[in-house]
Amino acid sequence: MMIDIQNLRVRFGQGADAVTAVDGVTLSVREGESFGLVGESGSGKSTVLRAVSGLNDDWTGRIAVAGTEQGPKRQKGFYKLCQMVFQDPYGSLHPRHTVDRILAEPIAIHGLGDADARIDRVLRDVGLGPAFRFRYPHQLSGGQRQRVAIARALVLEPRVLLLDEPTSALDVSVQAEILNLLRRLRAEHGLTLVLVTHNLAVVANLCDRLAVMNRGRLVEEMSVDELRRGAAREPYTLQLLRASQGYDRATAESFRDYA
Amino acid sequence: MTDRKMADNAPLLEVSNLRVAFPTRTGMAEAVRGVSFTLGREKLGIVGESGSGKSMTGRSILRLVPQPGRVTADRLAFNGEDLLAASPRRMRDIRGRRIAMVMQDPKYSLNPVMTVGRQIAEAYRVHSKAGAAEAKRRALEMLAAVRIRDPERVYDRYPHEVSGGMGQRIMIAMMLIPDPDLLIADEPTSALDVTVQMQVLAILDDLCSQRGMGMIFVSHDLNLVASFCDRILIMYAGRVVESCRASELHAAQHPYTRGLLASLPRIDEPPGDLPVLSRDPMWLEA
Amino acid sequence: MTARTDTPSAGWRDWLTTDTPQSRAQARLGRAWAGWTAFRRNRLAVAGLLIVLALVVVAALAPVLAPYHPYAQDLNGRLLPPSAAHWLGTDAFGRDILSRLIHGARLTLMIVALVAATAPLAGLVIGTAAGYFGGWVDTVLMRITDIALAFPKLILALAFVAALGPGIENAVIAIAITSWPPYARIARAETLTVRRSDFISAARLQGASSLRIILGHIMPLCIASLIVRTTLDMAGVILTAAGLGFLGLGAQPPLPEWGAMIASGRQYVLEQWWVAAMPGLAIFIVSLGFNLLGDGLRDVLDPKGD
Amino acid sequence: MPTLKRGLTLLVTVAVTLLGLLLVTFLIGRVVPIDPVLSALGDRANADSYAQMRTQLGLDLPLWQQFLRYVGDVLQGDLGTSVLTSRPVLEDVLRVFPATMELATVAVVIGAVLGVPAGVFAATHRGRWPDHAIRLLGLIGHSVPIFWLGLMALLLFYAKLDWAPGPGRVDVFYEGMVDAVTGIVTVDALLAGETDIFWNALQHLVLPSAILGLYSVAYIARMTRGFMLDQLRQEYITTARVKGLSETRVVWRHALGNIAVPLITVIALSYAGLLEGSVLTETVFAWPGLGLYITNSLLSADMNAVLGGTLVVGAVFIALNMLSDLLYRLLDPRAR
Repeated sequence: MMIDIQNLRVRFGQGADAVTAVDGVTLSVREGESFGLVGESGSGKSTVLRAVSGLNDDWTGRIAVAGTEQGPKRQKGFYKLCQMVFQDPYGSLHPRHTVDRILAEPIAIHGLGDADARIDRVLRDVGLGPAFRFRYPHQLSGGQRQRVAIARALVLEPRVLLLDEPTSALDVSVQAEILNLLRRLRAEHGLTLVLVTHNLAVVANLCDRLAVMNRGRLVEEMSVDELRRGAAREPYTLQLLRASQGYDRATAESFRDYA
Repeated sequence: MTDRKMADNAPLLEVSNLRVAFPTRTGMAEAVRGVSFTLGREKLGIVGESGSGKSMTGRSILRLVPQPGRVTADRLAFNGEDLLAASPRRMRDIRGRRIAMVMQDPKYSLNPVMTVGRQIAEAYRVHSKAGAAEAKRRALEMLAAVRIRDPERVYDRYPHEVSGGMGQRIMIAMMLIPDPDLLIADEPTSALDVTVQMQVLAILDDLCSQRGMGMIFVSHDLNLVASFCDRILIMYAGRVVESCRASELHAAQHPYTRGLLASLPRIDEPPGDLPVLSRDPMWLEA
Repeated sequence: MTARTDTPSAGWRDWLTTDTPQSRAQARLGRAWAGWTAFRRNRLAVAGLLIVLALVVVAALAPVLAPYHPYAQDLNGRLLPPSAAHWLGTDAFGRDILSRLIHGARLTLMIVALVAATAPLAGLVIGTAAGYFGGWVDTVLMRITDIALAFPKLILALAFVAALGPGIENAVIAIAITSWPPYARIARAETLTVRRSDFISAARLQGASSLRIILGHIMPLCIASLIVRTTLDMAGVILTAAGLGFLGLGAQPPLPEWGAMIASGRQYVLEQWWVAAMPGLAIFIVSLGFNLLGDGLRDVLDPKGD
Repeated sequence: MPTLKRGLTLLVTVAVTLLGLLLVTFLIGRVVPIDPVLSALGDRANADSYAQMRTQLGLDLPLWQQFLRYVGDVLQGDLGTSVLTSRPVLEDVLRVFPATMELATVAVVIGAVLGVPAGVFAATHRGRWPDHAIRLLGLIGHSVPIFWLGLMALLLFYAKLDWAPGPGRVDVFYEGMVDAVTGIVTVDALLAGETDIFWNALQHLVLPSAILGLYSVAYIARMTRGFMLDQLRQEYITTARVKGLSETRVVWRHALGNIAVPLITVIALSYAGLLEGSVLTETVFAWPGLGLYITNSLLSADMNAVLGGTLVVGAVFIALNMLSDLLYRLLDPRAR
């Protein structure tokens, strides 16, 4: 198991205002697998990802990555194992840092030598030439920025890549490019992917297996083959499936709230 | 209502060679470059990627292009009336009363320090001589019409106290209360979850057909537009590259449209590389 | 060949404005150039910059530029109106007002430089630390800042000077001590807006230490608004220092401090107006220079506004 | 329950801030190179009476006990005795404070009445000449030394043109002719039915308050412009226009409604700033307010009076801050 999560709980706020964002989630991801975590806003899918990544340290339960149990605070070595790509390529790059500096920083932090060669290699890896190396983010398109963000995640040569809605801020034509890139990188580097998204079609394109979340709970897990066949068991999943197939007046009538 | 029925076969909106330009340091930059179409009492979808000029097209009809943008057109006529020649006063009459607009995110498009009820009532009172009590009664009716269960309670809520889906229903109620002829919906469901999105669209759909309104539905979501609208314009770099009936989108001719359709991942297709759109500079001219 | 003769300037301009810089230095210079081009279009801001540069030049070359010694008294030539010999007239001791103003520029510049080098820096450190760490660190630091902010600045400066004794050094200390809190507030506000942003999260996921994130990621984003605020505040510092001088609590005679010069001209203001008017004009012009410069810098560095 | 909790938090905040203020004035009082014993006894004290006085003043106690004693004294309204007037400082301060309040209040009214519309106007004409003009005037207002402007205004309007009366609150002839009920001469004159004195006092008020108000106009206009520009960019403004509202209603009802709360804070802060700006203005216009009292005490090294005055101005500052905080919570639906 690359990622093993047992009974994860995350609560925000205190006392009467507290909200349970993640409510006893248990799931595991095999090495080399591409796993989709699907849900609507407020379902807790991103919160799970932030707990795994170490960005959120206020959780209970058990999280193990690559066989090592993880506490709330991570060791430096963890970050060489597991990296993350964020949703909004406009917000995930420092506006005053050049691509060069963005990519050089992780190398410096972990004391890896050979920065120039590494940066060139990783830029080529994500399909950006050396011409992009000294540009500022504002000189890049959305798709190029997301490539830089992916390059930053890859520069430490991690085994796990956590993806938080990596294409939902992009146009569909750019989305296709990024999905293709992720598929290629996964194959070339033997990466384990965890993809958080609300878009079932993206999951179907990139993942092997998926879990559906609603209001902090895991509704059901299935393989992407089952998804493709529409073989979902839970009514919530079926509703989500119907809703992603385009507008239909009659179907819209049948929708209900799942709590 | 009777005027409306009589004018049914005349086009509601005629747009010919619409251009929107913004001055930059190197000269004028055109966001919309010669868009033409006519609209009847139908649901017209305008689709395109970001920066294609689709939103700007919608806003220029209401003459709400932000300063210092310039709007020009050979013809921009609503019910036969030239919108570009209308005085600011006349334009204010047209806004809301005849043409309304719903925007993307109710979190930003509702005034945060006014109760939603007062915002709806205000929309009614600008265009009628109604008193406060009458306006409130109408606003409550309208809230019920967008299927809000407890209108009395929601009336006194502030925008931050309602969910995104409810906020967008409130927005629709506010825009439809003066009974306009044309509704411009600018990505009205992009900020919502899919299921809520469908419910909001159903409300829009019903209200439009009940009232015989025309609708311009601006969106980046090809599938959604194809399933919701009657007719589609596909925009690229400020121009309409193709227009077709929604039901015939799959048979689209233009390589850009075909490329966009192909690059969409599908649930029912096996995983694999998606065809990537390669842009032809010729499309800028066509 | 002829085509190349006028390209050097176009050449380096292209080099600066290119979208594909080839090195770190080129990227950085290109950025600075873009800022300067934007700044240059604001004529008032350029005027402000010129005034501030003029202050620096005058202060540096005071002994060369001043026609007389600032302390040279001429009791026969007391309170002379402006003339060819004394462009701005003379004061009650017959000293040349222009020469005293020129030497006074050194005092003004010194005060400005000392305050600008201390208060914003203290505010930056306190504000970014409070904003980044949050929790009790934030509570304690911001409580202190709020307390300091709730004090009447000028009156507190007066009390400090009263306690430490009048004099220009104590005036500077008093001004610096009372002017850091707004910087801390600004730096904290900026830090809070970027703290939750994805690029800070990304840096944390690289394993970056808090110190590295604050110094390398957060501070550079606070500095723009701090520079703007500092420049605008320098006008206020000049006015406060002059106010202290005017009240007799800043620079002491015979130092040619502008505020003190106004105070000494005050009793003659109805008859020999120039004695008080000229130093006031000098203060006004220099403050205006800093204000114009700061206002122009805001457009370039911090377009969001106040 | 949350309201009660927030109220308590606010009270604690105010208490802590006040304590901080007291600590600072206390420490300043300790570092003064003036020996409080000597200044109480005079220079010729012998060693015995010196030591006795030292104990009496509590100077032999540890510093923190001295501080507690100081806090206790202040809470009982004992700010010490002024060396200059030989009266309790609190009494002095209360006597002169209304004059400062009168000046600052008129100035802030001027500032708000002119500054808010100017700021709104600049924002709605962004980038065009009214904006540039208002912006430039604002920068000029922030660059003039207020005491110098006062001097020049006296020179021009009083000495040369004779349009305005000279320094002071009323002409010498009228001084002391009305009983100080509120301490605000214009109001007292009206209460006593002395219209002549009222007009005279009003004339005296015009120049200093206008000059003080200038600073406040500049500040309020600048802040209003900034807030307004932020709001005019928002999407709800587009909504208001789509509804067919007039531009006046869009700007003054929708946009201004959203900045009312921060604007109140700005006005409260500028009021606080004016109380302090009055130090220099009062000096120039011989206005017998708190500012003049503090400067006079300073020049005669009357530390009790200086620190007492500082404390009172500081307390008013804190009160104004608290007030704007309360208003914010009351008026903004999002903060409730």
